[in-house]
Amino acid sequence: MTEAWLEPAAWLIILPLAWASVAFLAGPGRGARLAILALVAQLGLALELAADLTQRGARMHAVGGWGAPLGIDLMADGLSAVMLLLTQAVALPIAVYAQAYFAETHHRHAATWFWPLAGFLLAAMNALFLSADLFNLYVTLELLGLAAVGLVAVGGGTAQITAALRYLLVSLLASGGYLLGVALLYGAYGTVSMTTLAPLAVGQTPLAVWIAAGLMLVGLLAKTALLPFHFWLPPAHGGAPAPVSALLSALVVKASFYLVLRLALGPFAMMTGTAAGLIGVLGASAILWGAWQALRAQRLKQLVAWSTVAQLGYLFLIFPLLAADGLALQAGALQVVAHGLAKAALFAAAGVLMRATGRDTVEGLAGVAGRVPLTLFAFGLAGVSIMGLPPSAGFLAKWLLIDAALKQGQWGWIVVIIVGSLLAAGYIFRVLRQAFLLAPEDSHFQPVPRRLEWVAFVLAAASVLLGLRGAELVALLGVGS
Amino acid sequence: MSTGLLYALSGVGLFMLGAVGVIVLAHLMRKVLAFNVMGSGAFLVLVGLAQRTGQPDPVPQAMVLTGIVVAVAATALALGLARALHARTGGVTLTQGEDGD
Amino acid sequence: MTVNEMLPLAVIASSLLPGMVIFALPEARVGLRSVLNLLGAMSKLVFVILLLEGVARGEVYGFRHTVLPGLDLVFKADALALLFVTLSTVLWLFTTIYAIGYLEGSPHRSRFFGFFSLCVTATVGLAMAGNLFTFFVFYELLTLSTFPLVVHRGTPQAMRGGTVYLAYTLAGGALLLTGIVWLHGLMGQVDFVHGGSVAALGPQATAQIKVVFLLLIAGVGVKAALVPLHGWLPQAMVAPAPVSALLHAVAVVKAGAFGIVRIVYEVYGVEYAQSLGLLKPLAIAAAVTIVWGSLRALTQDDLKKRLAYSTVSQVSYIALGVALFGPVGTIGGLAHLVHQGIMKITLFFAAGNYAETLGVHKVSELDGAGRRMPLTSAAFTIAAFGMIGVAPTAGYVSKWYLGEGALAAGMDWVVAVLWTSSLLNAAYFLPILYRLWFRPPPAAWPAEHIPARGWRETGWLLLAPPLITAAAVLVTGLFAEAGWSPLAWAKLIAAREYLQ
Amino acid sequence: MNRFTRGLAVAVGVALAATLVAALLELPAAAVYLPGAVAQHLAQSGVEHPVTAVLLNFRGWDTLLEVAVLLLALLTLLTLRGSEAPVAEVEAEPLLQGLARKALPLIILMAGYLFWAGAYRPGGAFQAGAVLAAGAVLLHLAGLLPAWAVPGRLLRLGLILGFLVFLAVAAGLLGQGALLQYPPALAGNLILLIEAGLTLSLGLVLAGLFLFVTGRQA
Amino acid sequence: MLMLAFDGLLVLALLWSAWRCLASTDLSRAVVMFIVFGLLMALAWARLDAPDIALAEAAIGAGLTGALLLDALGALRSRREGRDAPRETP
Repeated sequence: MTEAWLEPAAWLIILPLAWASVAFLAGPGRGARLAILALVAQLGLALELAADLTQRGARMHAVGGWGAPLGIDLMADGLSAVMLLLTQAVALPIAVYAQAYFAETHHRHAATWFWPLAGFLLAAMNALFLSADLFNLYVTLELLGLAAVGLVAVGGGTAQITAALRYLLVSLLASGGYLLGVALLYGAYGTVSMTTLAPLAVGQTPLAVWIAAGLMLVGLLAKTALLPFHFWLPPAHGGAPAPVSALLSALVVKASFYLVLRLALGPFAMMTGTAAGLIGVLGASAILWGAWQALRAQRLKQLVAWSTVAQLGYLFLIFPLLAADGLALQAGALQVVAHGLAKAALFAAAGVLMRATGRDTVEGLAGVAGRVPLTLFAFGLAGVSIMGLPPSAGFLAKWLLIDAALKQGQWGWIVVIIVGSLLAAGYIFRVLRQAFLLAPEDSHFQPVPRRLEWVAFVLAAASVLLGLRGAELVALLGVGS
Repeated sequence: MSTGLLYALSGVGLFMLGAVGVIVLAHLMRKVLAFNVMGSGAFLVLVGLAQRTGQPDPVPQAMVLTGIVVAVAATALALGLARALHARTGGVTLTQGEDGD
Repeated sequence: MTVNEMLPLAVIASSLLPGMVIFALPEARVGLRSVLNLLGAMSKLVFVILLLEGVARGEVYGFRHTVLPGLDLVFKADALALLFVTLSTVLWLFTTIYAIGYLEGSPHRSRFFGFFSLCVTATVGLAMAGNLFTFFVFYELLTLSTFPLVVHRGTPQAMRGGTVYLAYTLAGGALLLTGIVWLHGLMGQVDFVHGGSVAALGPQATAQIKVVFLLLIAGVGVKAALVPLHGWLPQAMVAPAPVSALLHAVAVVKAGAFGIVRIVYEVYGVEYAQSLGLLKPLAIAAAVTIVWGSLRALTQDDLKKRLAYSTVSQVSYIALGVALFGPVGTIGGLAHLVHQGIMKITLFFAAGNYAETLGVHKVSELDGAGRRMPLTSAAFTIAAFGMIGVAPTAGYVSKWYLGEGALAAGMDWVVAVLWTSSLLNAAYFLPILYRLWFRPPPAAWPAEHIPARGWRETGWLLLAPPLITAAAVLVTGLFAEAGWSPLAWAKLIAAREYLQ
Repeated sequence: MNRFTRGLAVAVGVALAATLVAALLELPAAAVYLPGAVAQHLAQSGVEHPVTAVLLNFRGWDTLLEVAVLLLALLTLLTLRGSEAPVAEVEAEPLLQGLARKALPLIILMAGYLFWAGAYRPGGAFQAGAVLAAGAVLLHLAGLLPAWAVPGRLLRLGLILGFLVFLAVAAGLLGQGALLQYPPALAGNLILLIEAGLTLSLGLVLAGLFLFVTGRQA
Repeated sequence: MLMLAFDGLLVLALLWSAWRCLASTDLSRAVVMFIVFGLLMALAWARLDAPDIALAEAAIGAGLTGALLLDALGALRSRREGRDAPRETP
């Protein structure tokens, strides 16, 4: 009995829902301390879940006690545990960051309902990573999408509203496609449980199921901002307040990617060959195009946002490389984690840099290295992971990708990976270089709370040091697959 | 052809009509209308296809109830954002690439 | 964890930890920063001495940590590693002292010394890397930690130099990575072992193996400044003098040269590399670099640029020694790894002193500087003679062994290259010496920052390091046959390398 | 959006619709038949109406999250409106006012009926909440209910109460073995409790989607 | 047979009202058409043995959404430009 009470998977969803509600109840602008406390607990829960899974293997939690296909199952395996760990590990420092960030008067407006929105966002992600039911996943997708749109809009400026609207429309169109896919699957098989579906979908696949798979995957790819559906991302992520950008870029886009991966490994395992190759080509184009745009971006946060477009591209390179050896899957998971931590650090650092200079341009960074050296160091460290230089987790991801491509003799991807890394070095050093310039005579720098700087640094250091613990991550990922 | 299948097929038509509408129409209100048509289409497919044998199925019906509530939430949000945009710029469309960079 | 596992880590930590603390120090804590710097350098020296003593006894030091299944971070402090570790540790100590004096009162010193420590951390890590992957990790860390040093001044020229440096080194890193992953795909983890391990792949992989060799050598060749990959080195001379010392003598170019040594000896195995016909092209590339660098040095008026081209030329002696199939050439190359380091660092220290004391940056402005700064100029003179290869300096010893090695390997044309190079060296160094000692000083120096006080021609922190290293140039040459000399250590390595 | 992409979208839509129609016409029967399972377990669900059983018991987890979706939409609208008071008041229309006054008791009665009926026949918290919200909109249009400003503590409690009750029940039942695992004996009452909370809160939230936004520009 | 004819007509009416709603040049007519569409949907749900959805569709789909749309239509029609200075968040 006590065992069931303490089920970490369940509490990982209940807890953020609860603190989001209480934060709403507490009133405008309230809830920061509660959120941070709860996030500490959530991180503990995620760690406990991971430890538990490693010991006892993957497990199901039948909500309502019915079990699939009648009820909804929650499923926790290595992949979910990795995603959950990343989510809590990024959310906690970002919450600490946000508390200090929104304490400034001119950000008060944005902070009115930030905490409940963030709570629902995290609950949606945790629920998504644990759900094994396609319709339930639709609800979590909508929850996630609406929370993300709300967070984009909290800035309240014209640019943010426009970005939020565009994001909302893409998101709704995408979930519409997903929902139609679910409807078709239910029609074809009479169930929406992934575990029940997976064995049914092999063998003679009806045309309707192929279309369902196409609709769902295209919808999810749009939500993950894969080229050519990337257009909504730079304004949305580049325009939001820094802590929001960090959450969106580091975590939210990963949720839909996770779902693509789940589907490709589960019910839609029949989608291989051409479809997987096409996704890989789109990923490769995203790497190059995103990096190119980042090289050209005038505004700092736009640069970081375009970098997200590029880095997400790497995630899709794994689909043509998925094989029994699991290398590509490991590469994908590592890239998700590495990019999550590093991108959160980059946005956190960008927030500091913008506050220090009072501007959002790359140009305006001249001389900032002398003022906020810790932040710049954090930016550089996170950049190491983004560029895929050792010993960062980003490096391990790219290493595994190259290894997988070599093993299968698919040389083209290797060229893309390496060129992408060099382009990434280009835009990261573009920022660092500017920051190292001598400050112009007329520049004024604003003081920045130290806490903001430290959060950026901790996240960046985590993304690099994780590279030394890749083996543990891979072992966890292996649970239940 | 059973009643369920008939409505499912019309649902396909409505979905595509709505989806193309969301993409093609410029006015934000029209996009919202199209989104609702699209959603209704998906709901019809969900229930109609499941009930193509003629038996009512409470599971997709409950799902559609959930879906309708989600749709109204999304509609209210989209309209709210559109109104906020209108209040700030006077525009009722999303112009292309105003903040691309 | 045993002591034998911990000692290599201690060598790395002794600069990493002080570096981290220094980053966090406020700018004004000059005293604490200097103490931390010197404490780190001294403790590293102690650890290295312990290691040297142990390795000479035959102890095995190593550490292994699994990063991913089939991918380990491996450290091993063998004789070859220690040759490089000792060099960089000793020179780091002097460079730190020099830098404390050189940067007195200039801004952003916490940042500077932080990256300085990271840079040395990367160098010793790279020296003790036990496999290609670990080598690559520290090779890239070296790139990253030197970039902020190169652009430290924040001027547009510094930025340009830094950008060029990055473009070259990161591209080189990409080549190296490709080669390493390729090799991994062929044979799994590639640990450094005596005699190499690639030969086990058998004849059907020969073509791939050759391409991989090209990738690996091109990758490390960028840092070793092999022509035509040397373009960054003259550009990077915009860095402050201690950084140049670091780039040219302690860390960067040495890392490249050291990489060539590891790859040829302990990945491919010198016998196998020779049997594939890979050493001849390497020797030719090295020879071309030696001559080309010297030729370019002739025409440079900027003193540091002339020294930079001289480095391009001199570092390739190491590669040349490796490419000369046989123990004698190996000894020459390895000894030159150390000798070139102490000679070149002396030259850069002296160049830094001219710039910092008198504002002199150009060869043409050096007239009579020997009278104004006799001690610095004496150090410069000794090192320059070493570069030319005049007995009894260290440079003479390494050139001698290289020549012997070439004859033993039947590559007589190399001797001609060595002669040509020596003549060219003389041609670009002797005019400097002439100006220093025999031309009258100008009425006023371009910008005299530090006035002379008695025999102290400049700050003592600036003066002591070049004097000590210049003395070392002489001592290592004079006592080359002593048991503790770099030459003796190089012989030990060669004996172990060619044992089988 | 240029003519080409527009044409492309239409063409893809038509082609996809045609393929899908063809695919549906040849779709074989489903392998799993859930209505059977629903009927089989209806007795243990605590309610008699199968749709309500699915909505609040078998797939209650969906419903819980769906309420959160509604709350989120409301939260974002609140964010957009900031802290300003509503700009325009609706002028009182005597005719509409009279109608609204008459209709109000009827609306409340209808909502109560729908809420109660949910356990046995079509109806339930969502429909009841929607009717309540419609009543609130009607009152506003008649000038009897002003638009809402920043919600006070009481209103916030009302908005969130249903969700909190639902959440508390879901978590409280973890001790039974899983989230929302009703003990059969208590299932009926617990579902009723949840529905009561939801009827109130959904009514307020749905009304809020209108009343927090109306009468102002942003 | 009669029911099938009724279903056929209803389906056509659904598609027609959706089309009119999206294609109409007049926005208020489009909204009205949408409410009609919602009521037709409620009928369709009734035909699909889904009275719960029919109720919800009538109350939420046509009713509440309709009210939201009409209210938004009024707001978007009024011409008051740039009342708020855009709030930029750096």
